Amino acid sequence: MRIEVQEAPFDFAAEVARFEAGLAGMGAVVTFTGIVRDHAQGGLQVMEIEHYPGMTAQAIEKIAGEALARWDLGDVLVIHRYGLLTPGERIMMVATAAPHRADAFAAADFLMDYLKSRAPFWKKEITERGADWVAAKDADEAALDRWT
Amino acid sequence: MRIEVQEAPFDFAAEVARFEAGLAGMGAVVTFTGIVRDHAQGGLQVMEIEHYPGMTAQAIEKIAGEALARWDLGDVLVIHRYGLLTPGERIMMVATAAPHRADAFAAADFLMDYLKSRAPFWKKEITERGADWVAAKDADEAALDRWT
Amino acid sequence: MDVLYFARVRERIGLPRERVETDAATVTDLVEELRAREECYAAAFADLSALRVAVDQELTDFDAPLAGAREVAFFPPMTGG
Amino acid sequence: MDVLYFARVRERIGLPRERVETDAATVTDLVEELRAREECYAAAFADLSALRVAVDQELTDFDAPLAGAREVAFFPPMTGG
Repeated sequence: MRIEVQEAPFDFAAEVARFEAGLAGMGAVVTFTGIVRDHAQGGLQVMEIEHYPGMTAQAIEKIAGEALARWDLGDVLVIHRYGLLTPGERIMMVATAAPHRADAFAAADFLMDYLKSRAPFWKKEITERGADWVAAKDADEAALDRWT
Repeated sequence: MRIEVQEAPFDFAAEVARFEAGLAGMGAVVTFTGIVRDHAQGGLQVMEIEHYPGMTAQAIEKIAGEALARWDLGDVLVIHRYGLLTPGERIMMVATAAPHRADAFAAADFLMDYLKSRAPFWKKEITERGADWVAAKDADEAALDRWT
Repeated sequence: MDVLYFARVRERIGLPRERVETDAATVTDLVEELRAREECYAAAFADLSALRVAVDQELTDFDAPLAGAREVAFFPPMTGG
Repeated sequence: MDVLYFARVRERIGLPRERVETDAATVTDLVEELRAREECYAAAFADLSALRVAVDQELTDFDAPLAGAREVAFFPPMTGG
């Protein structure tokens, strides 16, 4: 398991190469990448991500540990940025490796659902019209029911 | 949509970079990579993948087209190799991009289930003890029921 | 029409494709003609539940009509991905 | 104990953390004390259903006891990923 919470951008290709280099006997690797998206209304200039430094890494470790306990996985990687990001930049990534594809998919999906609603990050969007916090979606909270 | 059926290895990092370069307004990218796995019994020397040249690309296009029709996707990429591969080599990859993560995950999962059982590839394992075709699994056929 | 064989079916029959002159109305009729040819065909087509068929490069089933078909392919369940 | 505020809660209260001397037995008791302080606290804690709480950096609920707690954090529902 590797967890990185960082302000700096990360190199997706290099991270995946490093992740795969540590694997043996895994038939399936799933990655998820979250990208700062400009919304339909347009005008997003910057996304500011706040987090809870003392808690973030351990909260993610707990989520990743649960994934490792629930599925037959070879390894898990989570990288999540904070600070100021511009549209098109990568916010975060998850990678899972497993002998079989169903485990790799389920674990990545699970990690994303929990990171979305249980890791202490808050997103603020700065547009031409001002700044506002991104509201948590009921659908994201409801998605957690899939895993209980 | 981009579909490649090829004997040559592919550069995962370069393919993902090219895929992402063509995107706009997508918040989520999911990739799946299938890797030749040495089995618990060990001794896999070579995996030989046979395919049906006239049919393969169009069968995959049909599957990818169905994914594009079912989910809100920005783009889909499928690369699948044939010929001789050694343990640790990448067999194939799928990438999906969507505004929202649920669509990207579902589409990648769907593509893998259909590529597994509906794209005309056959795998043969060559070990120290001889060569044998990989048997299709009932579980892979049953997985298709999730999508109907 | 052209009849193609893949994977274990190809190995059992001993060739990847052949030209077959037939009036078979359906895939099942064609299979019956092939089975009657030689032992290796009978063995290859012994268990149709373990076979798949494509007509003109589209997956179909053994009831499919062959009128106008140019290419029929037989193979085991696929193992892609 | 240290009380931390994040995101909109931090903005409403106007500071990211403060030292609070309290005998509050539970998170809810602490919230009542904070609400009684100033208008900005009352506003920040007006709707607890829109807030989350962590005690010593573990997510918990408002019934949680505070005995021995060193750090309590209040924040809106998280929006990671």
